Amino acid sequence: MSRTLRLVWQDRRARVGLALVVLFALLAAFASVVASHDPTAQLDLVGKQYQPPSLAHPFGTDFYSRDLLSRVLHGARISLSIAVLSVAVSIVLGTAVGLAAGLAGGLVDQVLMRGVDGALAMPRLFLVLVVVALWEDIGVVGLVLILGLTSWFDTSRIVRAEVLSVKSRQFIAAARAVGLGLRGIVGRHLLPNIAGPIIVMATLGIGQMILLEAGLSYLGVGVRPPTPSWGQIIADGQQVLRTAPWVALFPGLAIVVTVLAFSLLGDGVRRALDPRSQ
Amino acid sequence: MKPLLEVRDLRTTFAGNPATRAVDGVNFTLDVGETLAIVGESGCGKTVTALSILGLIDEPGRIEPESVVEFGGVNLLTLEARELRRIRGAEIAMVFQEPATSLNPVLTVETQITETLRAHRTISRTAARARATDLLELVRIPQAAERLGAYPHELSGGMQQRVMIAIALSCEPKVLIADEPTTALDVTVQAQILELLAELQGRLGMAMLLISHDLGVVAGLADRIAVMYGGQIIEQASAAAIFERPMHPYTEALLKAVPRLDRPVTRLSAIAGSVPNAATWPDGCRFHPRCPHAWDRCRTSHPELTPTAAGDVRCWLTDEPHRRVR
Amino acid sequence: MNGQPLLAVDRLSKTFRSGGGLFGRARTIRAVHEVSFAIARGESLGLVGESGSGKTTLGRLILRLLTANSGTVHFDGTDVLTADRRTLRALRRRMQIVFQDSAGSLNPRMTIGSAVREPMTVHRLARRSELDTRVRTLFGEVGLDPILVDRYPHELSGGQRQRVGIARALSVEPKFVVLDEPVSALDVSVQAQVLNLLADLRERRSLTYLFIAHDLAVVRHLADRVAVMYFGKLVEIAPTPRLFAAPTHPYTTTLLAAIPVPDPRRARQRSMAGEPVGRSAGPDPAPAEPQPGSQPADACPFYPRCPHPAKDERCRREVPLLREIGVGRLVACHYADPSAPDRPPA
Amino acid sequence: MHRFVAARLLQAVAIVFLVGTLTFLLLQLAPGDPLSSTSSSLLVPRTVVEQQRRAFGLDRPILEQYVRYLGNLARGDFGYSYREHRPAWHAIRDRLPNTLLLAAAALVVTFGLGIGLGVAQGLRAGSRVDDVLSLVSLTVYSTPVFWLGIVLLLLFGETLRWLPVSGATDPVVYDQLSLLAQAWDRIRHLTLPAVTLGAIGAAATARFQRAAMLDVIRQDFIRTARAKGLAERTVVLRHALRNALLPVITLFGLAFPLLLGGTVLVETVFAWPGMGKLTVDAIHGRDYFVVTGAAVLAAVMVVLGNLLADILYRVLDPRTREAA
Amino acid sequence: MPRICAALIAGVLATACVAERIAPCPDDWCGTAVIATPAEADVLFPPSTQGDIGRSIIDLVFTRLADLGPDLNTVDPTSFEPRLASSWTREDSLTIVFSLNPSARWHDGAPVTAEDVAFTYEVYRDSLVGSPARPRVLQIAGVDVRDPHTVAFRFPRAYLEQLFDAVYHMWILPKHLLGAVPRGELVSHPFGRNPIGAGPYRFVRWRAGESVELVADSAYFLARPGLRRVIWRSTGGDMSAAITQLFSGSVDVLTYLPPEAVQRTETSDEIRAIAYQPSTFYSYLLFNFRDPADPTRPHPLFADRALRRALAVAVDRAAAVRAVDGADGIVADGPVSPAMWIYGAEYERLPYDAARGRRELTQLGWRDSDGDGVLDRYGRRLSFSIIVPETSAQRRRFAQIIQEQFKSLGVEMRITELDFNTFLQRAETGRFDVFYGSYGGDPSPASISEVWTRDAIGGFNFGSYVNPDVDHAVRTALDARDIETARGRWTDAVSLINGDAPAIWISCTVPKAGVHRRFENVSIRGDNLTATLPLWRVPTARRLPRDRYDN
Repeated sequence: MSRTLRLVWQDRRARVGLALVVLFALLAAFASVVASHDPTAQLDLVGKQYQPPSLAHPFGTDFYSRDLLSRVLHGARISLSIAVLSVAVSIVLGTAVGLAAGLAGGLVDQVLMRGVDGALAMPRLFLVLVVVALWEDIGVVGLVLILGLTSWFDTSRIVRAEVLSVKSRQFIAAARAVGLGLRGIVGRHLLPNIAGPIIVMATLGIGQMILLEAGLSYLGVGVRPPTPSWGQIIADGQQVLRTAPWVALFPGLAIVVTVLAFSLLGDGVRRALDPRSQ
Repeated sequence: MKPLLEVRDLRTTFAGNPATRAVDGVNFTLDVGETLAIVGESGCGKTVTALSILGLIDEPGRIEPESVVEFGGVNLLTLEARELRRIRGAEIAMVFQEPATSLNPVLTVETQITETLRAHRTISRTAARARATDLLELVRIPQAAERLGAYPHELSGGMQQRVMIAIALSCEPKVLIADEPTTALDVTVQAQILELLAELQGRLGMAMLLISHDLGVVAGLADRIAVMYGGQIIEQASAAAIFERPMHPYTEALLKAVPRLDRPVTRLSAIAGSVPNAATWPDGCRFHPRCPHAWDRCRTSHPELTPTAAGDVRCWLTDEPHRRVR
Repeated sequence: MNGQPLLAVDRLSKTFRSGGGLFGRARTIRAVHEVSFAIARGESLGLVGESGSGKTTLGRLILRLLTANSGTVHFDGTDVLTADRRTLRALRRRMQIVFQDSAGSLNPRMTIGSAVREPMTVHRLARRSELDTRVRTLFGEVGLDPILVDRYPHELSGGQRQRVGIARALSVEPKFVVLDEPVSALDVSVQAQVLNLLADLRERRSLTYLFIAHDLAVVRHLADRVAVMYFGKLVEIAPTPRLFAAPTHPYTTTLLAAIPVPDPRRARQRSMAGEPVGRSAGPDPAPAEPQPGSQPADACPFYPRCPHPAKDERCRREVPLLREIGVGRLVACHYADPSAPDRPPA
Repeated sequence: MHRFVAARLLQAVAIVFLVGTLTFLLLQLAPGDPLSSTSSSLLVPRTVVEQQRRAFGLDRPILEQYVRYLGNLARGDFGYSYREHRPAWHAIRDRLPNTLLLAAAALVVTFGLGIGLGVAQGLRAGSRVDDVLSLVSLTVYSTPVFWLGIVLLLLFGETLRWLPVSGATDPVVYDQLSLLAQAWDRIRHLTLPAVTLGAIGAAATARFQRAAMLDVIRQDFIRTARAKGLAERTVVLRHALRNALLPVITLFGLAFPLLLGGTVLVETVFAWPGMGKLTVDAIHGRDYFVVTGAAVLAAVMVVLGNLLADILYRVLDPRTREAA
Repeated sequence: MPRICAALIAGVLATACVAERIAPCPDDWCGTAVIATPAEADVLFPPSTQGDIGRSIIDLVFTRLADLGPDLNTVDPTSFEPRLASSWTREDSLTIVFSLNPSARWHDGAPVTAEDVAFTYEVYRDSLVGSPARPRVLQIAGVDVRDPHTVAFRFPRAYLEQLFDAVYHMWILPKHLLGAVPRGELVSHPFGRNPIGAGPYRFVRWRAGESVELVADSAYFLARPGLRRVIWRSTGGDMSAAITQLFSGSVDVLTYLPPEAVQRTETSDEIRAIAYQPSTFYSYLLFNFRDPADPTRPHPLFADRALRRALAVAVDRAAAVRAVDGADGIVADGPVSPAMWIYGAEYERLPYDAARGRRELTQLGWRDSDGDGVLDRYGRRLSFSIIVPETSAQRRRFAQIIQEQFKSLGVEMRITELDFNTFLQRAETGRFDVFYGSYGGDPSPASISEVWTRDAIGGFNFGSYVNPDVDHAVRTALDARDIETARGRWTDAVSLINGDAPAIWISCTVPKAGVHRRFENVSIRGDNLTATLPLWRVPTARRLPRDRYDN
């Protein structure tokens, strides 16, 4: 693993991605310290509506005269947590199902994978939309669960493929030959060898999840206000794109840069794990 | 008479950290109708040598500018891409190690044979097809006409290699480079392919550069043998001389290490240590860490390929034969 | 040595299914078909065959790394194929395997030290404090520098990796080791080292080997008896010197004749003499997968390639069974000559 | 091949059935029903609603409703649209061609642009051009699709006024135009949504194609082709591209769900009268049968897309054809 | 390749030329209005049509017996304008007789008769049709056909708004086309997507999800409409996209302009903002009197009248309205909209006095004893949630502003934005603390009885507010026979309601539509965008190409 990390670090683009990811994570973690204002405070409803970017408000203010920089910073916290947590849910589920299908094989495999095919035949946004739009007031935890529960299908497929490929390698046969049990084989031999692709999927998945959450917010069914998520700030700014473009611009840029950072990092990890794809 | 093909001071390096000198100053000649075998273990540079002749080295590899591959009085390495392409496949053809991967999986046998013909000859589609059939028959593929429509995966390994040979022979090249042509095949098939190569070479009068790790494979085919080690030729002589009186300790040890049916079962004499890595050739003689005869001079100073009566050898023992340990 | 063989294999068969899903049609491939043989204690049996002959599958079946379709395997009197988990675990202490692909048979994410240590931990063969010493001892025994314990497989050469594989197999102190093409991926100079090592170990530890290889010349150095496999079946078994001196099955003959000799004079001589180098006009050996329907099920599998002068209609209609034609010699050919003289090796 | 297609079709039917059931159940389990509020105001008295609920059988147990729905579906009856007061199939039928048109155009952009860029990059891997294109495609890939749509809309629709930004046709003039002019009007309306929707896919495809190209270019048979003395063009087009397209065909199958998900957002941004927007509206309006119908159709499209990809793969890759 | 390019360019030029070839409009009768709407009409069958968009279309395709005047007065008979009925007389206190205009024709050429009116009444009152207007239509005892052009409406009791109820709720339907259709199938009959009416505009086509097109009926029996064509164009729910289209000139009318866009019209040469006059809407924060967890028990907070009043006076509604609705914003002062004829009467109102609210809260025992910024009493925090429909940008904005205002008071109001259906369902089942409602469309004060009385529980009285005095006042107001008595009773009722503070009334700001400046004679009536649209016209000099298209 340390070799992989070193290779990731040697990759210029991955390094940029990693640096940005760390930066955003830090900003999110210390949002309340970095941000000059309470993200929900309406500073002056009459006098400070839609202030363009200035020294006092580098990202400007919104309809409610709230400081957008503070909102974007706190939004990072919400958006990143939702993305990271829901990806965690989906990775755990996808890995579990993929392992089960790949290891069990036969009927179990067939049934699980046809089920996954079915779920994949449904556009993910559509699936999430049905659930999120219809259930009232699901809250952030609910959103995380729903996003996670509807996005593990790809993961399970890839994990299954990886399991099948690793399973057929000789060191697994060697481990069986020395009398290692199933748990030992999975824990010591299988998982460490499929960890790479899973990490890549997780990294890239976080970016995609941020995009998905933004899309949901755009359709009006993501995180509910006044909690500031990036998608939700954009949806707010959507109304005034022409007159106050900065409201939607900065969270939009934040999304692009963050997702880009995760993609760069994910690609870097992928390259590090598979030197052929240089 | 000038040799048909002459390789002088060939050096091919691969960029990287650290950079590797896969081929490091190789010289040899190939005469009309002659078979020269290059023998060596993995990583000795024999395949890179073969590829360098036709400039088939991909990034990050690079053939050093002072290298010369002279064919028909022209240095191939300085030719323009278009001119070089006229040589490739037509004057000098190649057969590779893995027929399964060296044939394009999505094209039929016919396409893969005729495209070579059509690239070098002005020939109609039907004539090319007829010629392709002839070629398949030449390499002894049964029901040749029917096999034209087959895809590589529908053929066995031996058949695939025959198709490769047919492709290589399609323009009646003057030189055939066969890079480990039988390594991926079973022994019985290997025997057939070797016999086929020998027969075709005789019939078509072409020169052959045969590359192999297996001394047994080249024994029956080669007129001369060059043994490579560490990116260099360390011994070069007629086939008979190499097998009967190997001069270089490596050649000698290699011959002893091969299990043979024609000798009584004895303990094999192994060469200590392992094959060196192109990124870190040892100083001095590249064989010295594994050589039973090595002394100080071998560790510090690099021997040159020196002509002797029986052949060329790259070893300090030619200077100080008394150092040979008995 | 008591009279009972250490390993007895009886009518072992394995069929692979490929393709087909919930709705698709599966194809079956007979990899191993009714194979029977036995290995005595301390004996080394060579198993030779070309790619696709089923020799590797056979090795895995014996260790129950694959599940057999039918037949039995008895190891030291214990039925391997029906053993429960505990018994199987105990068996795996006594039967081990060394693989061909030394790179693939080592977990790339594990140091070679832990790879050798793992079997001992699994079988609780040593106390934690003793483990390191034992790993070092094993390293020494197989000729590895103990400095290498913390290296990863990709940092080693092929020969070193194969030594790790051997050390791992030996770590549980087995009686019987399946050597599945242990040297075919190695360079000639290194191949000799490993072959010598295997011979030394066999002597030192009184091991029993099943030595699987495609190269007859290599087998000759390590096997007391040789079994030849073709198309999932055994076609000939004979003591090593006799097999090489006087092969009886036409396939064995072909195989022997095809081995290149590193001697220019002899090589030329042989092909001039018109020995059966395999008819170059003849078809290649059958591909790894039998083509369904390409061959009648009741024919001799070698029939299409057989150079035997006596081959006739019978070979096409009747599968020859393995029959004894001399002391310790069995052959599956209708026309093998039982009276062939047992010449001493040349 | 026939057997293969038949087996896959059977599988497809099972998948579609699964999707239909899942959607039906999700909708049934969600709070509210189509009649609890078919309006945007509070004008319908509850007694009236209760009566209609009975009339539509919405007061029956879920299982009964489900069985009835399946029965209807088997007869090609998609149920009733409570919002449009007509058969749900009619509501879908009116939008389906628009979505198919948009999806097809987006597919052209996705694969045309994506493959072109990917091949170009793959051949110049590591060059400056490759680096820049990689970064651009990665950035596009990281952009929310609706955001990209808005940016394009503001730029080409409002600032430059080159292209219309809403709808599939110009309702003012469309019916007065000649056939050719109608086609032109449609193309103009199609451009922005298709480019928006296709750009993301093109970015993904380019990345994939680049990797596939790099993979193929390293293969032994490319070296063989060069050793034969073939022109570089032949090597790239006949030998490299034909093989490098194979993995991308798999992407073709995977592109459908992504594309249909994207249509939901893109159709909203550009008011494209297609299934995506219909679905969003139907979800909000609890128009159950339209949602379920749309899900079933989406699934049909996805499985057909996959099937098409598989067949294409089999046609282009002789190795996957069944041994004769 | 170049050849293909050339062909392509030629094709493009050719088509461009075709696209610009415009047929002259006959009789110099020109004008096309393209109306941008966020959503689509549901169905164009008047008894079932519910959304504003559908209603704006059917109001042009169909027509009523008579219509309200521009002030939307529902009680003054002189302010009503004739439509299908050319005149009407009050036979007695329970009967009104209408004479139909003999030249009125359906768009298929058939004459409009008294039979159609009677048929329409039967359809509207039929429970199988389930028209939202049914409760109002049930106020009518019966409709009698006197002769082909005379029809009499009978009422069970005498009251002021008989004429209003007789004409306003029903658009007359063609019996000769629909008479044979079973009632239960009327709603889903294809007529609903291909309507034939007797209004000023004929239905041309409906492109699903995209547009609805109407063309002026040149044979319309009243004054010829000013515009040749009206097209509704669905722009999707994305307001900024719609605004973009309005200002870029691809549409002429946008049904609602947010204040930011209103501001922009001031500098625009092409677009102006036109107000819906008078406004028929008001919005309010409704308190639940029942515990959402157990509806048999009173609400732990809002059952307390003093607390409700304290909260009501503490909200700076003026500031909120200014922020959300702009400088033209109007603060609602009770359960009345400006369109109601009782609006602005002398009813009591609660003033804004944050200090007083704060003081009263303290007097009630609410203090921040744990220092968390939220007041508490007996261990219960003054904290509650409000449900808001996510579809309403305006209500979402108000909610967030009021949330901040409450916060500074030590009151925690959590906002729960809900999908509209869920929102409504929560309201109907009483599962909320505070409900952000909006009421409107009906210009009659009779609507008060539908929300604020005991009888309205189970209807729109979601908060279960009951005051017998209010019920009594409303009843007497509905039964009043003269305007002054009615005004007095309604004023009493509103004062009582305001005093109880069952809700905090927020805004009844006049909404504005964006309209292209080339249209003349433009006005928009508060209850319907298109009520006055037949009067709009485009002066010759300002015609755009699209105005000249013939149909």
